Amino acid sequence: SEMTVRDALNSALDEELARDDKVYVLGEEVGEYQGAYKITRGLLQKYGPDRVKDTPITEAGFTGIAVGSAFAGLRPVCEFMTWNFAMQAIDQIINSAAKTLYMSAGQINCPIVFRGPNGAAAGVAAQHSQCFASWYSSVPGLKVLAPYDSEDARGLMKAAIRDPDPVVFLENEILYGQAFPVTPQVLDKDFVLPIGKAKVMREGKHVTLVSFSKMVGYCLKAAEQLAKEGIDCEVINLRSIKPLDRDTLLASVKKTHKIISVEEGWPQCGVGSEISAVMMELAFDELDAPVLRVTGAEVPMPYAANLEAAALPQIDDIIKAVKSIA
Amino acid sequence: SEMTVRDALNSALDEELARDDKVYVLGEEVGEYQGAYKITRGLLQKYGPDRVKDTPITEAGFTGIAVGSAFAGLRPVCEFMTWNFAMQAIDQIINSAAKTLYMSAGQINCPIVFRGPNGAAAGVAAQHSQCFASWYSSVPGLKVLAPYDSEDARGLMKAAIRDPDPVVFLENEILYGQAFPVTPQVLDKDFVLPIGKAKVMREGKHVTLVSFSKMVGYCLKAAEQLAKEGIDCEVINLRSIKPLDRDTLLASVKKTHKIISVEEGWPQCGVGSEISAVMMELAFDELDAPVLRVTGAEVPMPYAANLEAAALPQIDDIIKAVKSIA
Amino acid sequence: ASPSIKVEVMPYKVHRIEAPSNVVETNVEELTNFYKLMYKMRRMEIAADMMYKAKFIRGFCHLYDGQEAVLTGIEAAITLKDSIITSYRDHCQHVSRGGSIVSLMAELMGKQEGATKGLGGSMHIYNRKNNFYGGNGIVGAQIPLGAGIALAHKYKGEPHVCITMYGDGAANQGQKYEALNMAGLWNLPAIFVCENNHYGMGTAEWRAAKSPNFYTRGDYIPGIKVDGMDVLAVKNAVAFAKAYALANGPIVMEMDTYRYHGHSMSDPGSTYRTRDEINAMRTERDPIERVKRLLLNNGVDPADLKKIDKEVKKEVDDAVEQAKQGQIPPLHWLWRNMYAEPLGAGMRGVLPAEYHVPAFDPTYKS
Amino acid sequence: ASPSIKVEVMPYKVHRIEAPSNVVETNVEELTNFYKLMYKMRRMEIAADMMYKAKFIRGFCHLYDGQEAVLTGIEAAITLKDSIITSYRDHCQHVSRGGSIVSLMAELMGKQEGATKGLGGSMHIYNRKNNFYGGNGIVGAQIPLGAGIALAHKYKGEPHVCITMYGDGAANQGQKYEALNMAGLWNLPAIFVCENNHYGMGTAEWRAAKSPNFYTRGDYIPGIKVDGMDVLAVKNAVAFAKAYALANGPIVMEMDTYRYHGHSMSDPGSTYRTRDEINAMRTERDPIERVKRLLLNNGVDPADLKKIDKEVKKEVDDAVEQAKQGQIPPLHWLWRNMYAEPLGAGMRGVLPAEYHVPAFDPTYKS
Ligand SMILES: Cc1ncc(C[n+]2csc(CCOP(=O)(O)OP(=O)(O)O)c2C)c(N)n1
Ligand SMILES: Cc1ncc(C[n+]2csc(CCOP(=O)(O)OP(=O)(O)O)c2C)c(N)n1
Ligand SMILES: [Mg+2]
Ligand SMILES: [Mg+2]
Repeated sequence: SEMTVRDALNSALDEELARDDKVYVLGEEVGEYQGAYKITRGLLQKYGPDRVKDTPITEAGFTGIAVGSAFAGLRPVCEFMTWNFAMQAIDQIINSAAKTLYMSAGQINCPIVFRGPNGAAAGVAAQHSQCFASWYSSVPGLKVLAPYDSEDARGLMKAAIRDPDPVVFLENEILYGQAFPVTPQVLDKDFVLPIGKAKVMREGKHVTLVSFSKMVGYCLKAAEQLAKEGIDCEVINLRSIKPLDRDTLLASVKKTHKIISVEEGWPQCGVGSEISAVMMELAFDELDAPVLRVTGAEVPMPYAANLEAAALPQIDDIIKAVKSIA
Repeated sequence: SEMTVRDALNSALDEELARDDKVYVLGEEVGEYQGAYKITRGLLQKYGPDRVKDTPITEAGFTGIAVGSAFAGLRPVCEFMTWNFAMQAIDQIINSAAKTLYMSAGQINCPIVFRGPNGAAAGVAAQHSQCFASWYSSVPGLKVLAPYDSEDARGLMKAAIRDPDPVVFLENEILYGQAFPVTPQVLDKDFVLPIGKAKVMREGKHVTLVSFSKMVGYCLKAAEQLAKEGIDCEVINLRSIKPLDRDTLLASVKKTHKIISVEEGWPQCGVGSEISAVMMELAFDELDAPVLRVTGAEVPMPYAANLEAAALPQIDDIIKAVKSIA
Repeated sequence: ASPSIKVEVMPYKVHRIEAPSNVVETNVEELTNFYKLMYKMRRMEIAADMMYKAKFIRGFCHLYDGQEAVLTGIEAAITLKDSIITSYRDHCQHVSRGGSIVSLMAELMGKQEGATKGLGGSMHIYNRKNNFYGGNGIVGAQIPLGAGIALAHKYKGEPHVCITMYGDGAANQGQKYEALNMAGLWNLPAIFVCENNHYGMGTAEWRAAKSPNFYTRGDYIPGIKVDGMDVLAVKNAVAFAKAYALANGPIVMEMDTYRYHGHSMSDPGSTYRTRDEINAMRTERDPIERVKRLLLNNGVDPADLKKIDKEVKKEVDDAVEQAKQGQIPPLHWLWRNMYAEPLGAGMRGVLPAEYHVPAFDPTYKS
Repeated sequence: ASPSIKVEVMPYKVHRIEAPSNVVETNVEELTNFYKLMYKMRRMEIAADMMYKAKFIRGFCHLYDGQEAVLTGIEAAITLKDSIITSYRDHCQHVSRGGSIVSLMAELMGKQEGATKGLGGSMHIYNRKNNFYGGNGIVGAQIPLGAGIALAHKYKGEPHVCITMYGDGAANQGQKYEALNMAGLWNLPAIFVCENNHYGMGTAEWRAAKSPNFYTRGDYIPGIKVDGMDVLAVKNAVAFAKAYALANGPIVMEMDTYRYHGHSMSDPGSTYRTRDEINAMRTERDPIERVKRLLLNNGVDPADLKKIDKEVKKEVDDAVEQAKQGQIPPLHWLWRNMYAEPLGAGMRGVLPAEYHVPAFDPTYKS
């Protein structure tokens, strides 16, 4: 059967709310409005206003409240309408949620999920299109997840909610409405994916493509086209950006000896930069070609559709990059 | 003659306040208290409360005010007591200051300097020790500078204030009291360093060490010791983290064929990751060894002196890294 | 000049300040201008709605119809040397500050003839020359920005104020309270205008604010509540506020208003409020109808108004057509105006080794 | 039980609420306990000052002497099941919440016997077991955190409140206003205690706040101003506030108090205020002297108090010595408790290819 990413997230939230009464959801428009992107549809009706809490548009405040409640033993799922708005609350995410367990010498953990759409959507311009994967992934104390398909969305969301640490959960608005096949196993109410493990989406022997979120789909499409030309790509879906699954990456490079990272975020100090640096340090002798990065262009996101497209990796860009080293 | 970094910053601010009456300074304790770290000493007395403005402890608010005033033609120098506190204001730095020129199609520029001590000091633990170089350097629209010595401090601060764009100026508390030799030229009231250019602090032919801020001094010391053992290091002081002076790095690597980055910040998606990725893409065939990163350990900063030292690169670490590839 | 007309507007509610008179002077000429401007705004937004549905416009698009009297009254009380800053709901400021309807429509369609050359889109429109500072997509962020613009006016010794517009949802943002405090400490000529349209997206004011009396939410800063559906009430109150702000410092204004459309194009606007409520607003408090009645009661020929209507409709329709004919921006505009001083430094494209030196070229000649 | 004593405290100032009686009941036993606890706090902070100057302590170190009555009065009115969260000025909460002086001093000295094993230092001390949530270095951040802890109490159906302590400087932070609004909307059992020691670092309250009447700054949330140098006034007011908060929701308390030391060890504390001001506080309003006078007036033998003094001094001195004998943490503790579930993932050390799997081990047995 098939399921959209939206329904995958919605059902995961629903089941985890049912499973553990310490879990609650808060954020702007999550309740009566059913979610700005309808991820929380039906949950208010099912679990009531104490467990599905509409907040005012005060990110710093409600994030701090969510974190405080997690210190005190609740398990909040804190929605940002988009991750851009979490910049108003980033101090609470970093200085309060991520660091307290360490600073308190293990006394106070913070079981919380921060979630919402990350990165570019369509036509929403510079202030609404930023990818925060690299920033959050730099911070010890956080776990950072980015689902691609419905399996990821369900399995990672459930893992994130059950995890005792703060998890930054980066969704993608454009994927919400996309349907993916799901097995009965994925629909099991205890279907939990391991945090910190990447998934090989397609095996291949010539070039490794590594990405996360929406770009996984682009890599798969690029791989399909390249296969027709005899270039056999391995496609890795990171799923977890922190911890980064170095082992899976290294195993793949030992096979292909060539690797390209693909992300929608800006290049400088991006996720691709990290992958490149890890390959340098841990697989230098395996590399038959430089590790390449395909990234969002280094510009604030423009509004016009053609410029927006030029500012983001397209399938053709991936193909070009592969061909440049294949 | 010699000058401390504190005096270098202070004199640069003083001269730029004198030079252009659109320049003003604001922040917590910058006026009557003379600066939490005395960088603004004497300025209130000289320029009065309209140009040296004490603010309440409300970073989001005063940063927004500073940015708004820059949109309207003033040239604020906005002090954060430390950069850790700027997380409360980062939305204004990124979404308002960095992006508006582009979003407004070139209509509204934002001539502002955001400054303050960045990264680890001594014994101030996890919430007061974070390095933000990589985050800010990822953002198109920002320029990011990090002075090492007094020459840097004067020349970059003056360049930053005269620049028409938003500049993130990352100082280091431990360097404030350190004295460095300065030439008469450095003391000239129009001594301005070019933004975007690195400085080769020491020429060498075996291994390139690239770093910024306090770590430049460590690299110089490591180079001195290694020289005694016949290993000749080139030491590059980035000065500018955005734009990154790729040309200077590439020229050096073409000579040494080996390069190591050194920074106090966390490793994942750090400045060193970017340098590694740039070398991959632009100098792969020049490399005789993997690009290595020496970084702050991936932990929230602990308080105890021995743990803090273990969490930060020491001169010996740099030496070890060099020897591992020299 | 047409003879003076005295109109009694709804009495102001005030907080820590004495209310100005609620008898407002106007005349047919002024009223006619108000009518024209507001009707233009209305038609523009209706056109934007249609163009959005026809897929000429994408992304977020927030319409101002229903709220026209607020901006129109503000503009009547200040000059183009006073500054305005607002949220993403910024189409009408573009025209009230001297921009053309064509450039608005072209911007919404992402064309190079647009107000921001297709770079900004609906939420990011500015007019630096006429002191309009946008067009800000982050809820609340414009509030300290506006205080900073006011600071610049004062610093430069100019007798101008900055009008900072924000919604009832934004009114709860912490940075508003920080900005109010500093504006108060520094006596900034800052007018904080809360456009209370009673909903922040789908959240009614009272669900988001423990105290939805927004004119009192400055606490120690004076405030005034105004019928924001009555352009005369707004004009009069803003004139009062401007004088106050220049002499004394910040003041908060709450404009009681209503948005007819949903929050943005993806919101039908009817799940969290009743059709009855919307209809009652339209029939009982519509700001354009109110001015129309005044004009008719003061002897204006209905035919004259019909003529205006027709002209405005045509102006908007023509603008839409012209905008449709606009060009999409050339690809190299991606690399323009990221920095006022680009320093010759290359910024990275999507692919490795693809670097571009962004030009500073606000005229987009190159 | 010792007989009841009735003491008249300074009348409370109130905002949107009726003041509780300012006649407080106590007895010699309670007063003696207050005296002991406050004197212990005083000696601890004096010891910390000395140890800092002797370079046993490094980094930031913020002392609480002068403000002892606030925390002591709070603890007298609540139980260990109620929660407390505060700023970096957190040494005394450690002992009032059941921690030892040795573990405080050891923490300040960065020893493994410390309250947070040398990981947290002066600003980051907690007692999860007794509901003390630290120890927060970012000004204002503890305010929404405290509201969140209150939310957890309510969510779990517990009849407990959270006391959130913050300074006059922090009182201007926007996140406070966001937290107050939500606490109000959700009727959280949250008591917001502004410790107004009249300075935020070197900035006098009136230079940082347009309205330094902090008990009124909740605006639509009730408030009460308390003589924070009088432990009985505090105890009584907090008991009142706790009952109020459990029944109704949030309340703001302003404690009028004073810090004797500079802001932190690097601040002499004498450039922005006069010696006279400090001396007047010490001689006229000292919270310990006030209780001492009460005890003596109620027939307590001065020798008994001397004995307490001596015992406390010895306890503190011994603790300091014991802390000095403590061990610095082993290096592998760098890699402890970064995650409650570390997942076996390696975190990077300073050098390449040096990865460590951080253990979750709150007992630091390994
Ligand atoms: C910080 C932030 N949070 C959330 C959003 C998403 N958002 C955009 S507009 C809006 C509602 C704002 O309501 P209000 O302030 O009343 O203004 P109105 O739209 O009614 O004019 C929200 C939640 C945002 N843009 N910025
Ligand atoms: C967000 C933030 N900004 C600045 C600082 C630096 N700082 C630490 S304490 C302090 C003064 C706080 O004063 P107040 O709130 O009155 O508390 P007190 O120290 O008097 O107890 C400042 C400015 C900080 N820690 N966090
Ligand atoms: Mg609204
Ligand atoms: Mg204080």
